[in-house]
Amino acid sequence: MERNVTLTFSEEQAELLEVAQNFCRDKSPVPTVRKLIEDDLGYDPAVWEEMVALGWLGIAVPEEFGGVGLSMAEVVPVVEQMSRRLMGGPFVPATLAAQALIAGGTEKQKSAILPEICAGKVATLALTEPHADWNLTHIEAKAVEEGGKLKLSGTKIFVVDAASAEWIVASVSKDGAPALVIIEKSTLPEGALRREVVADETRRSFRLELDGVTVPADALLDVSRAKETLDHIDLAASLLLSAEACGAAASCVDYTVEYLQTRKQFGKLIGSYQSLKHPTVDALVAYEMARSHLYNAACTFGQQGEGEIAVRMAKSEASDALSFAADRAIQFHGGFGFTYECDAQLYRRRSMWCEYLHGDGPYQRAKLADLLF
Amino acid sequence: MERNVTLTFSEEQAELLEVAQNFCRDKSPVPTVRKLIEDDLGYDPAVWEEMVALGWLGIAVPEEFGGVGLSMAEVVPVVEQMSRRLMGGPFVPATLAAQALIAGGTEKQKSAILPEICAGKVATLALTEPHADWNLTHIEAKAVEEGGKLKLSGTKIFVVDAASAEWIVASVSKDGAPALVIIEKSTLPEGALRREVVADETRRSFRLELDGVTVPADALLDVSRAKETLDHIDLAASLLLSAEACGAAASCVDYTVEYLQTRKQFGKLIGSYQSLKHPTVDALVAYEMARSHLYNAACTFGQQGEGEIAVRMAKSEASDALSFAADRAIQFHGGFGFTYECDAQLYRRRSMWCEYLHGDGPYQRAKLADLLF
Amino acid sequence: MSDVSQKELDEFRAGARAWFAENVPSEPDFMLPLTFMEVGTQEQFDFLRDWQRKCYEAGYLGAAWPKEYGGGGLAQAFQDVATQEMHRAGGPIMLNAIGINWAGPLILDMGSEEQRKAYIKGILSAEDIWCQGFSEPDHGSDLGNAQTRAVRDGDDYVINGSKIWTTQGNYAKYMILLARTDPDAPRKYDGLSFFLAPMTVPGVETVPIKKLTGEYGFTQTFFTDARIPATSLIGGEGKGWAVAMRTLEYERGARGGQAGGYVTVYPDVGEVVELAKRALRNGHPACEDPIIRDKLVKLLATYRGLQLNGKRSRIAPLVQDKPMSLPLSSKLIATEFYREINQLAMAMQGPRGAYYVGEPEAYDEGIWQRSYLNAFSGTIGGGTSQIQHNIIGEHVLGLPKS
Amino acid sequence: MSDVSQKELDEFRAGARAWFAENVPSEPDFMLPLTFMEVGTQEQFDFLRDWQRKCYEAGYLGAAWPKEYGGGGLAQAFQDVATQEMHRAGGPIMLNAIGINWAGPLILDMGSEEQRKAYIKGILSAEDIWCQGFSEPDHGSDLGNAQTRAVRDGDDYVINGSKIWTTQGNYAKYMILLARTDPDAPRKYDGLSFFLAPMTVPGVETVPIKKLTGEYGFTQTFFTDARIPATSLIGGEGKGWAVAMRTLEYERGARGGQAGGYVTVYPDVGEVVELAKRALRNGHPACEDPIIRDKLVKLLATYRGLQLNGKRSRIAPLVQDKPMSLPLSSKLIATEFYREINQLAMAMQGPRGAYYVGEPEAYDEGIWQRSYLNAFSGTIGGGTSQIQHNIIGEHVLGLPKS
Repeated sequence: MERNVTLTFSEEQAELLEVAQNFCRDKSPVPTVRKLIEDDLGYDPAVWEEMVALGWLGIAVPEEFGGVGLSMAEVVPVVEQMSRRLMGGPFVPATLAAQALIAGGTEKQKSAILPEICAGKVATLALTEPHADWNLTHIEAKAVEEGGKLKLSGTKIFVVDAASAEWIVASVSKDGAPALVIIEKSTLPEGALRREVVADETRRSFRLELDGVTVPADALLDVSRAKETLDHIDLAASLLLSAEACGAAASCVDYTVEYLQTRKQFGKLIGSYQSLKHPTVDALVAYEMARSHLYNAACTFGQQGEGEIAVRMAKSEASDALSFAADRAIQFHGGFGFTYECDAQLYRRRSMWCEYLHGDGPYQRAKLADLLF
Repeated sequence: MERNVTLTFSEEQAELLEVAQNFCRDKSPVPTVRKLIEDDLGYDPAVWEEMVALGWLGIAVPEEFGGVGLSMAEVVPVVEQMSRRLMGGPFVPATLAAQALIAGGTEKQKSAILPEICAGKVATLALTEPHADWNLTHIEAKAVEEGGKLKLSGTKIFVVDAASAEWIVASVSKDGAPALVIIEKSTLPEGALRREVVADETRRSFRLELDGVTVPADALLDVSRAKETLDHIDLAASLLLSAEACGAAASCVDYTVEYLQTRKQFGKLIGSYQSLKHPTVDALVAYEMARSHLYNAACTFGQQGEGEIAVRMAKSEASDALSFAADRAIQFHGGFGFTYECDAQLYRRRSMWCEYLHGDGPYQRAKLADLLF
Repeated sequence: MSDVSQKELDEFRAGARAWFAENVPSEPDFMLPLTFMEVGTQEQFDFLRDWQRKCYEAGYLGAAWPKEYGGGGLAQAFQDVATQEMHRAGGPIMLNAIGINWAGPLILDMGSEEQRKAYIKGILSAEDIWCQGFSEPDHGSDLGNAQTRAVRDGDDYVINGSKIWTTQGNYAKYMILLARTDPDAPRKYDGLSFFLAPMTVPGVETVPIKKLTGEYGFTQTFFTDARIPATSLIGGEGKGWAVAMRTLEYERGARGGQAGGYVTVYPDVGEVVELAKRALRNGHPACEDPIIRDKLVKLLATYRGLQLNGKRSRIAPLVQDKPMSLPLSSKLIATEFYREINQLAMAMQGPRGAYYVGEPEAYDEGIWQRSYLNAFSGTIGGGTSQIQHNIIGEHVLGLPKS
Repeated sequence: MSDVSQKELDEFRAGARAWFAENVPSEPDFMLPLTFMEVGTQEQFDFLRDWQRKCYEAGYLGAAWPKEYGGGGLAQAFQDVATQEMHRAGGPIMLNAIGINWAGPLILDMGSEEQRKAYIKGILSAEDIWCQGFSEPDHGSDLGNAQTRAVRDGDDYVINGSKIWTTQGNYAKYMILLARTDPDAPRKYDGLSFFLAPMTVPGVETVPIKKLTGEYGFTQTFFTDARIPATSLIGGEGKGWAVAMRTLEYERGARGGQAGGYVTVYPDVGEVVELAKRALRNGHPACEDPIIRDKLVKLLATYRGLQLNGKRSRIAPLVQDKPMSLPLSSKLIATEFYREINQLAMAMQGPRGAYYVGEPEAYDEGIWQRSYLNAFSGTIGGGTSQIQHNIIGEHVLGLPKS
């Protein structure tokens, strides 16, 4: 194994980390998070506008398309800090949809849509299907040419924030090969979208029925790059899920520690009991290690070979760390942990999302074994 | 899953358990164990004679061949109690060799050898090969007929107590199919046996080179039953390894608890620290569960289907339980645990034997998955 | 009544089997609770109360309790048979759990003749729902430190304070209540008394608690100068701790005396195996994944080990070294097992593991996700797993107190 | 000396690389110790002492220590380069570990001019072997409770008591010794003093301790009215605890100042991967087994995570929340990792996992089995993993003391 792993941290990352940390703390205190859980949209449009104004939507979009011209590495601290405050909003799907266009869109598509995304219009992705294969090139949805148009069919699940979106970039099988198409949401027939019930109540996830949906021929992304675009999105999504897992794990540990420092049982602060203290330390250690993997993945993202290894390790370590921390958080809060009022459940529900989407620990490790030996 | 698992315990098992418990405690205190580690033979012949006199060698041998006519179920408590005191001696290999003959020997072989085993002559098995496959029907050693005799070739490892043995029952491939042959040890060429260095220093294990070894044609066990005989031995050996693991785990936990009850650090008995107390409880719980599996496997041994499931579960649970208990025993004895003088290492070394011979936990669980779903 | 003939039992079994086959209700169009702690809606409550009354009236609950108070007056073996047949037929749970497993046995054991006459029948018929008031918001694990006050005033005690985790508190007519009658007792345990307290008097308020699953099922109970009759005291003033400990033993089944039936349905482990065959993980049935296989077999071995522990605990020579080891560890093993098997069931589902109850496309309506979260009631309630470790370490291994 | 030019460094590196390529000794016909704690035979000792002297004389050990006491007088960057090249060439370990990592930095930091002149050169050349006398048989983890007595008598201190886990005690000329000068001090820590104690005076006896591996490497040291000169005191009487804590920080690398080189060779994780490809498990290479693959990748991620933690700990904005988290957890992670990876390496070997050092057919001469057992020196020594958990919980998370 190489001893020379790299972990660099750019000035831009540092700046964004600091800004995001303060912004998310201020805009997304837990009462707001809980209020937005009850909200249909799931986020505050005014806050979204502020994020847009901060330029966050264009961080990894080239300047020629209205972006800041940085990379996914600079998106990571923002997503991490958002998740640390369980902040809602379509930042992740919009960023990933932009990545799909950058990696695989035609010049015309990029010029038309990327500036709009940078300006706050929402786009999202439709990749996962009910067969639940984490391999995104296993696509059963179809696109068939018919009269100069593409007739779509099939079903997509976990289409995030589709209600807020103007565009949905969906993967389809066309002539037996993977392809991606841009669907204008306004063209969807009534009832094509149905909100899904997911454990992480801060999310807005939708099921999309493609039967009956037709898109113009130029809605197709560059077919010759479809496979590599899907690979790119898979890794980009995994990177951001790792960032979310790390952010949530950080506050989950802090939240637990605060309880252990103040709650007494049998006349002693419960944090003095090693049966609570030591597993909490284990959660901290796992989180810290996951965070180091995360920033390794951030700074090597896109590098051939090494980039994929780093992302998969980060995803495996971060989602496992969050699930462990949140499971123990419920347990260590005792009776209070069993209530909806206790935030431990918020973290545990978030962990189900971060863990099960785009491949859990065992899946990533099997992939890594193929890459490493 | 069936709710109706069976756990019955015969009067004979109860009697043997009690007798063996007292006998092994008296005959095998730790100083004796440590003295015998330095001894070539590895056991005390006088104690062996007493075991023979108690009839233990014939427990599972039919009365017609000089045995007691009970079953492997009654062998289990004896082996468990021997291992609880880390008692040496060729009881297990002799018992298993007898089982091989009972399951697959000709009438002549059974009449000739079984009464001798019951009377204290030692026999052993040669099954494992350097390719290290736990599947005993993967045999690369060969037997070729030549002039009315069988010419053997190949190598066997982990031939236990071969130095004390009169007979070695070896698996060979004959005409492309598994077969078993009885080798009179006195006919082995000089240097065919070499003592192996194994982690468990209470054992005497040997490597056997078969090249140049010839046996008469009637040394062959019933070839038509060779495959089922090997299966039977594999399960019988796994059952007794489970018994050994349980016995050792019981005293390993007790040994650790005694230290935790008497050693002080920072002014407190260390057993009051939950970081030591709770994992020791986990070791106890795992051992107790393994012991329940052990006696389930004992009472269902030989039953089609259910017997194999029970043995494999017992092997998996018991060897994992011992390895965990002994690993933690070293750790929890602190600096003393790092010395040869501390008994924790004796248990950990034993666990390496119990775990790695005849299939470790993951191997058994993979087999069980095939059996269960 | 100890010598029951096999023939009588067999006849009783045949009758029970026929009755349950006929009477177990078909599944309603709402989800039925798997445990008595999960009763969250009025329709669930009504359904289960009807079912318990029906079982009681048919003679299959309380069959071994004394006839003079409303029981069936039969030998325990008959009730055991009835419970087995109830299981076999897959009947819903008994609703009035605290009544049939805790309060009822206690009243039969230590109550006055008046108390037995007043309470037993209503417990069995589910006419009178009982709840339990041991834990307090600030002393979840530390029952001995309960601070709810009970002050004697004439023929009453006046209660002030708050109890938490009151299962079915909003439905209950009575509470078994642990309260402090003497705050100055030198040993904190000696200041406690035990009451069969009416919940219907003024000054008792219950507030539902939303569980981490998003559902209801518990309440917090507030007492504000609530007056309960002094006759509701059981075991004598200052003896509350001993009575509470005795009550906990009924729960653990260590003292027997429960009315029968069951108040929790553990999903058959076979259902998890069946899910593994059905759930798509990474595009293939989860049961083909070697990591899932390994973990599933490990958990099946635990499940089987629990059952085997139960059988071994009755074989004296096999438990002579540490007789309390098996009984004291079963709660720890069973509750942690239940949490882990549900966690594994979620992992089998690939991305669909992120779904939740209410999502039509979730496997089994999201029951695994909900069961996982509900499983913490086992690893936290009735002594957390951490406390169970202490109990085993101290009582079985003789390790010093933490 | 802070502005070293890259050119100078590059030239130095080229020279070092050439020297190590030429001088790293070929493997002897006996097993070389992987850590300074495992030196068990005279031939191992002689071999390693020669090697350390050679490195020192070539200028690749102590390169950054002051010239006037025997060091090389260069900037730290040069020593770092030398150490990297030593690693790269796969050179054996430095023998005089306590000297170069603990005693030497301490003497340079707090010692008198006489002490520096007397000791530093012999430390670097391995002429004078140093050992450490902190732990005592009854107080393994509880250093502050050390009971070995030091009583002032004229120009001497008279030492009585016993120290344990003295690495290379049988070879050592000096010991850094923590002893109690004032048994009546109100705080136990204030009664301790720290000495640079000669081992060659009458009344000092060392008895080898056999390790769980069956090999030697530690001694127990007995002091019976051993007289050591009062000038060997360092840091002042009653200040021993502070000096000891300072010394521990040198070990953790938190204060820097070590002479360079390395005293432990962690087997390259690549070797475990290579074993996985070679070791037959169930008749097939272990790396084909899905369970082994999963565990191996998990451990590789830990290994890589440790290295990444090291890099991240130098990036201020990424450690601002809990600055001590990474430095304080590395010992825990590294030592537990090392135990686990060796355990996994054994499991890869199928039945041959039961072999041991000395068996010619064991994989890699049984080194994995031995390394697993030796790994407990890491999880036990220098603060057990349990104590490390306390340290992190209390110092990083601010949890109350246990």
